[in-house]
Amino acid sequence: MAQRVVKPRTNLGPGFWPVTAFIVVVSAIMSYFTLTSPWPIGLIPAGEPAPATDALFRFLGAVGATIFNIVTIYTIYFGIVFAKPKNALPNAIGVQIHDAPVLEFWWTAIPTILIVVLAIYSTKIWLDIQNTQGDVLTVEAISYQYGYQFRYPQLAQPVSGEMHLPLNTPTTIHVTSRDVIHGFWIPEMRIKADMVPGLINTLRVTPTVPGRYPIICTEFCGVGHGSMKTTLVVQSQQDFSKWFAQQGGSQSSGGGGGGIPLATGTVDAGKVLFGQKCSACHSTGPFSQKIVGPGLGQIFSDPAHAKLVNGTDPTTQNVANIVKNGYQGDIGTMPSAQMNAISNKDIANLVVYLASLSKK
Amino acid sequence: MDLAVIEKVVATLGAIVVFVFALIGLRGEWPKNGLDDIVTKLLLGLMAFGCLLVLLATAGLLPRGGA
Amino acid sequence: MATLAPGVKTGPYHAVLDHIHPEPTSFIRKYIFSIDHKVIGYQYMITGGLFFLIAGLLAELIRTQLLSPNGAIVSAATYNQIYSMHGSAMVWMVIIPLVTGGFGNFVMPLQIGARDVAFPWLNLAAFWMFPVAGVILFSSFLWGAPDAGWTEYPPVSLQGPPGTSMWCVAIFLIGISSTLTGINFIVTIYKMRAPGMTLTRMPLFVWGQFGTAGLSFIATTALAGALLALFLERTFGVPFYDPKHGGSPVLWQHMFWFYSHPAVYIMILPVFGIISEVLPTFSRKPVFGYKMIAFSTVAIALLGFSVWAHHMFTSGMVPWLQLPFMIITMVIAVPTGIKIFSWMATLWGGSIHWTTPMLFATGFLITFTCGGLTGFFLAAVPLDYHEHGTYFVVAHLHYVLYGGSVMGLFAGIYYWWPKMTGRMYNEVLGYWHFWLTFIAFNGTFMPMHWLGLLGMPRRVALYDPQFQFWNVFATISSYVLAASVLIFLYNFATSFRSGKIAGPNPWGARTLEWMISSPPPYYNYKKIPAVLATPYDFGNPLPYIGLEAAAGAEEATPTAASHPVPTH
Amino acid sequence: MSVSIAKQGYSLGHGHDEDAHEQVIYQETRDMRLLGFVLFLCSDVVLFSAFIFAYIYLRTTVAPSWPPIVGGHQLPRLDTAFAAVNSVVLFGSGVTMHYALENFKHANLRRYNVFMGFTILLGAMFLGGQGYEYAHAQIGGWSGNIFGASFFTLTGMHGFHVFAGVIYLLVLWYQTQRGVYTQERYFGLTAGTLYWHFVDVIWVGLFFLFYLW
Repeated sequence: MAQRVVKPRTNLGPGFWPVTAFIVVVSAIMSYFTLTSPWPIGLIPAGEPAPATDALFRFLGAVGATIFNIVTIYTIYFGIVFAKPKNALPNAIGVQIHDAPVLEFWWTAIPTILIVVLAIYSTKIWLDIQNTQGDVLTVEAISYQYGYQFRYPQLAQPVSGEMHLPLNTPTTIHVTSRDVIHGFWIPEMRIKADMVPGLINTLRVTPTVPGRYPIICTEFCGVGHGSMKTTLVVQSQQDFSKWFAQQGGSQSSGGGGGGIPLATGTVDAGKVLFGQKCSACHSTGPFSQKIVGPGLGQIFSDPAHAKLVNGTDPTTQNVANIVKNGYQGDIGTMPSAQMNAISNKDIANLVVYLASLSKK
Repeated sequence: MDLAVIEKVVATLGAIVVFVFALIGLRGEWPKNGLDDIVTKLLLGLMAFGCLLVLLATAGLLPRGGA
Repeated sequence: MATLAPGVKTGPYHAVLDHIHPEPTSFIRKYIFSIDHKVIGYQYMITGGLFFLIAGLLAELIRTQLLSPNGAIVSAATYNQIYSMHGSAMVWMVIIPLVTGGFGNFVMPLQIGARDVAFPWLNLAAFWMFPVAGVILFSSFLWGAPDAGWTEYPPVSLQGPPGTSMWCVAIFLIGISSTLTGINFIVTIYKMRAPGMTLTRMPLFVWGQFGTAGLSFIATTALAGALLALFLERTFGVPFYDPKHGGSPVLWQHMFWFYSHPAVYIMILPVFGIISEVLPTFSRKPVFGYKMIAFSTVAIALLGFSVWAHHMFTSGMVPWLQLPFMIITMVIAVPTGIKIFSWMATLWGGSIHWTTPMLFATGFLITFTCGGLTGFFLAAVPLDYHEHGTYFVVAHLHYVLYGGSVMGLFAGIYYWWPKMTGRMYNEVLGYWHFWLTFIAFNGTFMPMHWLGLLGMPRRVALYDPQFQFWNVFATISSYVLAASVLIFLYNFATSFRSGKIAGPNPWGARTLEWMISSPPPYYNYKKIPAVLATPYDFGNPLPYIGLEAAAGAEEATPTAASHPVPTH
Repeated sequence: MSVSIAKQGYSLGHGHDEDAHEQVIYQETRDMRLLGFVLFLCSDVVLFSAFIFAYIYLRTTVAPSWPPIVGGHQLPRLDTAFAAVNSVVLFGSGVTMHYALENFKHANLRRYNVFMGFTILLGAMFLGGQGYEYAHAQIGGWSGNIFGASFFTLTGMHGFHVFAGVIYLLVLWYQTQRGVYTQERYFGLTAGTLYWHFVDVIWVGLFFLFYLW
């Protein structure tokens, strides 16, 4: 039967180079606007590490736009220019080429190089985020169905509702949950961590722009998930101190959390409680006998450790404060009474029990 | 003498016997190359390894073996 | 056999392919409990199609709810059940069964020139687990459906309604089904190719099925383990995931994603295969870079096992572990890119017939590329810190699964419809279907990108008022999307009754299934053909010998080229 | 299966030399079924691996100490000595199964029966031993803590496989008595042997993970 074969073309087809030029121009323009856009994500960067993330987003945006243009525009162009003409025989066939090793080499090599670059760049940004300075202020964010609480050092009671942070203060936020997995997302800071029960994840931010920003739950946590959000208030040092004072804390003295009635405690109740709440991390041996935290056997009478881990004297009241507020320091992190679901009564029992250990 | 010792003795002797016969079986399988033979070789080998584990354990040669 | 070209395998298996088994006559054995791979393929497609409509309806409910920031129609509790069921059903009851059980069963044995799969009875068993699982899953609505998303993260899934346990059972069942199908397909492809069909002469759709089968029979049992543990914990309180009893929620995420990331490739590799069949057929060109496409399929399948934790960058694993997972994830873009570029090059210099399957295939090229690129944004850990758990992810996964898998499935259905039914569909309605789908799809999911970036988390029944405009926009587009599916249904309903007779090879395609009458006879091939070359050389004569071609197969297919064809 | 073979075009009484013809058919079917069976075993390995991963993950990255502390006291470790005996019993059954198959291949059925009997006996003994172990393991029960959870779930799954295996072997034994298998056609026995070896080897891993680690 009659047979028409399209001869292999020497040129790349009508208008190939103009189209290529068009792709270059369009991609250049798009890349330019992406790379120079102040807010590529559409949100202001309200603090570290947002600028780093935005830089990566700009770069990826430019690359992505270019690749997308190449694929889309060439596909459409080929589709139009190589469409079978109406008058062609029904069995007209295309150019019978199977591959072009050079071409294939390049479209394997170039993406590979691109990916190496992207991987290196992403890693660098990642390191920046990991090394964002923190620890000048340390806040503990605890979630529950459906809300957030924030614990500040030297504040006896956790703060419900809004979270306040002082301007330009490198802050470490330890996030965890009391019941199910929640999310802790500050879009304006481009930073997020899951709040996993039994696990403490750490975020580091340095707010640079005063204002009110949403804190949003991004892990499904139940019926209330959709409305689970609160506000981060970034304010000047003075305003922050004022607010902090209102919460009943002063940033100087190490007091707070006082007045836990310890008289009512009993050794036996404390012993049972210790088995349930503490023994996973603490032995009843000497300080050196660590499980996760130090052994508490001689917490009140240990010549080697004249002070408690938070530097206060080993009085029952100070021990009670540690149990109450938890501890976060170089030897580890101990969750607060809030998270351990320990009442003041329980604390009394525990302290009495520990005291009884130290006596022998 | 107490039960644990008897158990260890039994385990040791048994392990030696099984190990030897596993190796003999393995040698018989060795020249064959069907899919089933290859898999059998692998599994018999691992079984012999299991016997070694038992021996080490009963001899208390594993860090936490004794218990 | 001696006359066959070099590279032709003439094993004892092929020496005895000469007798044809009579077709069963009873209605039950013929249509209900048939062991014929084609009938089982139809059954998968019908069942999966039905579930597609149900799950699609759930999707429309989701969009309708989001018309108003305060939730337009249902309570938050109901909404959670709806979107969880939508996700679970679309992944496990629609896409996976359709790409493997449906198209795999119908097309793959035909393409390798076999008369059935290796274990037809296993095939039958595997199919019947599917509707059972589907019924269990959907009936869970009666007891309170699972409501923690298709990922069912504990501890919240431990608090979930009774339906969550039924969800475990249903997914476990469909998991077994797809494991069995995977084993069946591997043996079939490995052992039952027609004489002369070496691995490098297999149609690319078969390569896709091969990769998918490997993934599903390895990865799926891992999911079975995770589900079993979840079920035990929910039912008998056996602690694995609940931190209150010393378990770890992150453990579930590891076990779940070790399956569910490969599952993404289970859902896409066969579709890559479909695209690789449709593009050369309608460009009248050999698929460009056959070896590279086949190789990249295997590469993707292998890499797919080592990237699962990129779903968990914010879950709190050891920080440095994030880097290898990020990098391997990015590396997967290389084989994927090879495929995309090869397909573009296949279009180049072709003599393109713009039929509906071709439109869907090129549409797939564009939307899937978009999905792949947003995947890059999620793979980069620092950006994932911002995008994880937002609507950006929703947009990305729908670009991959709807713009990728489902578009490819549509291409496949239009492409093989004449082979399945022997009748043509209405091309004009096909065009309408494509253009409505393409536009409405982008209208529905494109806005979700910036919704997510601007701070709208996923899985919410309520959202902030400033997001309402784009949500309404997406919802309206989604209605158009639904309408386009109705066109598709109408088209095939009419074609089924009054479509014009297709003949064996309406497309002038060259793979084996087009060499026999449509629909194919029970035994597929009177004589098993011998294969001399890859099926895509339109310039050359058909590379099959010993084939009793059905009447009319020759006309549509090009024969010898007038001048020698450049081959590399 | 037979139908599928026929549908694949295998036909009896069709070719010229029927026996050779039929042997070819058997070979091809056997190879396919063997490959399928091995693949099935692989996916079963993955099922165990999932739980083994869970156990290792919980033990190494979640539990503050191992064995975990429940109600203030650390759980005891499991008794290795008895488990060692039990393991030897199971490994022994694996070896006897191997010799049973070998003897069947070489058509000395008396020894086949002896070995097969031993295999099943030892398998049953192992199950009994597991029962004893369950009764005496002082690790707070199945649903008490992560140690109990992973131990009882994994060994339970394994025990179930052993139980199924014993039934399977009994069926195979019965079939051989009925003369289902010949010295040329014994795929059922091959599959049974592979399955039994697989069960033993899984136990090697579990023995190490729970008793020696």
